[in-house]
Amino acid sequence: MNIWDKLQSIDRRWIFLVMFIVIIIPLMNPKSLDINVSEPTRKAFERIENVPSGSNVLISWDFDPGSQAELLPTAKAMLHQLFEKNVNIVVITLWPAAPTLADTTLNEISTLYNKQEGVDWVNLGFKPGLDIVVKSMGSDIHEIFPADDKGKRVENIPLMKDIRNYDDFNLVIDLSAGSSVDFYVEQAHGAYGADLVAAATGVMIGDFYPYLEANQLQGLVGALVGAAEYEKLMEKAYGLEPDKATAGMQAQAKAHLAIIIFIVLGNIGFFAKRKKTSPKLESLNK
Amino acid sequence: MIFNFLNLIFQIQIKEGKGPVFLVLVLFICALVFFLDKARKGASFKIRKIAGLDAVNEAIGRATEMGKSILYTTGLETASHIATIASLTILSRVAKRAARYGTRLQVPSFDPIVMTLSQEIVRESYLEEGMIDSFRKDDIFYLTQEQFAYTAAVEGVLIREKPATVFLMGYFYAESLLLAETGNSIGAIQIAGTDAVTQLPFFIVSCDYTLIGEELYAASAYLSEDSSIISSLKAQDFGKALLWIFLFIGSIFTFFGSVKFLSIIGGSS
Amino acid sequence: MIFNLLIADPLSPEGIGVWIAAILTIGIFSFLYKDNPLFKFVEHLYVGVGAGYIVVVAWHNDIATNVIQPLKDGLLAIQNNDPSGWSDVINPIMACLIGSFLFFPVIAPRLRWLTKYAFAFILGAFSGVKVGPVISEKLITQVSSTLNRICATSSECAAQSASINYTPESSALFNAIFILIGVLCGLIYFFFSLEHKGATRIAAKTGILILMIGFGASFGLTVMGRVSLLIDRIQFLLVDWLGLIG
Amino acid sequence: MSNRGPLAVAFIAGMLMIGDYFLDWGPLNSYAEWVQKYYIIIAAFAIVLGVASLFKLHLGKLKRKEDGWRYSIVTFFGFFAMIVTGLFMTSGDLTGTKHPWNAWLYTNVQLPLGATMFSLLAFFIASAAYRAFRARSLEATLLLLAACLVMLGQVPILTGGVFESLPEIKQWILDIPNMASKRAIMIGVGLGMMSTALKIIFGIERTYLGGSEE
Repeated sequence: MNIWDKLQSIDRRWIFLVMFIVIIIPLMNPKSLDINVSEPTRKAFERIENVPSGSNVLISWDFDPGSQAELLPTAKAMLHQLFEKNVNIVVITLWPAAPTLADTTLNEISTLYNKQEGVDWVNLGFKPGLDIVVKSMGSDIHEIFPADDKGKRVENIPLMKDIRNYDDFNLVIDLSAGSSVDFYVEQAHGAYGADLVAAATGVMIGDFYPYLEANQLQGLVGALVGAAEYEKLMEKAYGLEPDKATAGMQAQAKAHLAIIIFIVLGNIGFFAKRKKTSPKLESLNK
Repeated sequence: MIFNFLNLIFQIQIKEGKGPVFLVLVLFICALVFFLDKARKGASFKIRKIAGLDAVNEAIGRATEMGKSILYTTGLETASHIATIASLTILSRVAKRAARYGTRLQVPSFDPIVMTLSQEIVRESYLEEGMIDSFRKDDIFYLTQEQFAYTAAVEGVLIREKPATVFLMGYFYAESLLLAETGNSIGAIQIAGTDAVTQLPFFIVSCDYTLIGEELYAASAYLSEDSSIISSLKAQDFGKALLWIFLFIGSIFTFFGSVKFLSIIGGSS
Repeated sequence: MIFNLLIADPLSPEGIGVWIAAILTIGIFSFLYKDNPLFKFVEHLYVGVGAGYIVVVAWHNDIATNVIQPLKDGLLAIQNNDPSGWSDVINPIMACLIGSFLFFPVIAPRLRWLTKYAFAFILGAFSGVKVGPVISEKLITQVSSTLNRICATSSECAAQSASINYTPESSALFNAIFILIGVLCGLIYFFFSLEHKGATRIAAKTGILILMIGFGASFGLTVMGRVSLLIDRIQFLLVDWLGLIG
Repeated sequence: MSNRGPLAVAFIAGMLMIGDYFLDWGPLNSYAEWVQKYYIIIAAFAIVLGVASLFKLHLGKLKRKEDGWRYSIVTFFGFFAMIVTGLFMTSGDLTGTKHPWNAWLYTNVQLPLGATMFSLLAFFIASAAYRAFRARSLEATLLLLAACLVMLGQVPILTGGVFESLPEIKQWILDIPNMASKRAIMIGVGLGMMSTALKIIFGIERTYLGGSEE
């Protein structure tokens, strides 16, 4: 067996090992990433920068632990930014499995800034109905969310006293693992004129760029790349240390690169020694 | 007229916007009946070769020669999914051949109703081949409806029993690549078929033959070697031709500014 | 690299959970090397737990809420001379009856023919359910979206339709025609009556080439999501279990 | 044995559901709703059969002391742990999957097992790509090029100059050729599904009843 044959028949366990190593090293040793911040992410960051201190922001937390690898870093970075700027945060969710994740994260970050639940932020929890929920918040939030996630009546929550509908928010942020951005663009922006910033997963992001072009979205953070860019911006602006997205992005880049290198190696072997066709070929040729 | 009458007596109304769907359905049923009638009158239909299907016999033969088993999975959906139904009809054809050659057939099941159906179907196939004595009901077994627990268990069967031939037919989710790669690593001949568009690429790269989308549905007819069932493929081709022509002419007219074709199918509202 | 080792305490209530989850995680990963006793253990445990969980969910979400509760409510209503209670009683009993037909091959092989009725009902009904939506979503919507794109490149056509915006760019026209040709050639590939010869061969070949680009694209797009899942598991092992913070 | 009865049942059951799609008629619509709602009860019944099959398989292994029979004990252990905590224990108002012990089992056993199995895909996708993506033919070359371009467009591995347009190229491949290929497949699938469904309803395909070749 010469080298070309070997290149074509690397044992899959070596591939597994390489994958494991290229992913684990960046995770154990995250470096601040030298990436160019894309326009949609910069716009999102700047729009949130422009929220005046003391005003309110609505966050629609539409992802569960299944998509946290891609969306949680953005969510965290944005929470840091908003608390840093002394902005009040109202969180709702359209996903049944999201409230716990939202709660844990909010608690963790709000304590760093000495922010009080009910005064500086509130988690109103989950309501089924998707676009109907988004639409009804245009008339009266108190009606659709009569109590917060822990069952406390909204009338008794100081923060909620002056918040009734989209007019009371300087900005609406949708952190979405599905198509909820569509509802917010149609309803919150289209029907009620709210300003909108969104973050979405890699699979969905392509569907939302047209909204950005049409100015229906003021900013869009896409997938893990977007999250890493956002962490970069937060590092520059507030000295916040780059977190999981940056580490994850490095691991992603290395993993993609490793796969491409393996494909190239296999093809080098193949072209150096064109062997007779194997059964695999026929299945692709059929 | 008839509907006015129905409306008057029973207050039955036609739901709005279903016109185009109804038209397609009626045309298709007409084609189905027309070709079925031709088949009953003794016409035989020519169908082009489908690579993955010609390999079915060869793959079963290989398992027989090697004295190893065949593993067949009907996918990770319930009996209410049409792809599962198609897979069950293919299973019956495969089971007949396995019965004929005396090759062991294992069917790990995801859904209990599908398991019961598979047991009955395989049993009938063995009965028809006169091999009921070699039918082993316990080879068609339930694992669990938890997606990845099912996957782990099937991987276990693959790696320990080392079947010579693996059929992956039906609807699959993310586990498609886990199953197909493990099957590949044990050197089994793998024939896959699914209409899950997102999983097709993974079968294409890991399996020897892949039935793409409609080919899965054609497979049961093709393998039945029964002209009245094959006639349905002709009806499918008729439907395809109709849509093809509609799309072709429609796009020319639409390009030159007409919305007629779009409004026929309710796409311009 | 400075490590701040904070291994989860196996004796604390949360720690033991983390330890168990970590061992199970490693057990699954060990399959990558080869089949081994730990993987066998984990696989069998998973099947047991998974099967048990389905039973628990089926009991609480299906049987308790859709059979027992309505039966109770229905019987109570009937006792109070409320005839609407009957539907609450009859509906679940009917469903249970059909469900019990499935048992006959096991408990009474002579009544196996009854099972065939249950199968016929289930398959017939669910075939029927799918027909309308399949025609509308898989056939008509696909054709109309292809035409929509073409309509958008024609100012006249777009003007007559409220939902379509006119896109005069030449790239939009190119894309619309690309998709049209792709769909038309792809469909020719799927014709079963046509041998792939002559013009058909060229069209079918173009069709399969476009299918292949689509498959490659889906494959490439999926990599990121899968790697994210792995990152999540490795972070669990490094951070939650080993308490390793780089 | 005649299959006439079951075939009639399949026909009527199917036509009623088709009718429900097209017609607005109270009794029919509520019947259709009934079928879809109560199918889950039938399915729940079937789980008993499934579990019986699982038990039979593993009890058989235990009885015959087959290779690896000890692992069957593990399966039973897992099964009964879930059943006992999920069906027979209450803690205050909490039962079933909400019971803390059942929830603990779910979070610390089932969830990590599922997530890890799922994550194995990251490894398998790499080995499959390496093995299958060889430029053997035009089809295989396009498959491999499309995959690589999309991967490169996803993460910033190559930057600067021409490579800056990779994300755009990726998006074009996904939006245009990928869309065309999905549509062609979907139309074919639609016809295949419709044909299979109608074959069942009209009794042309009767394999599931046995004796398909009369």
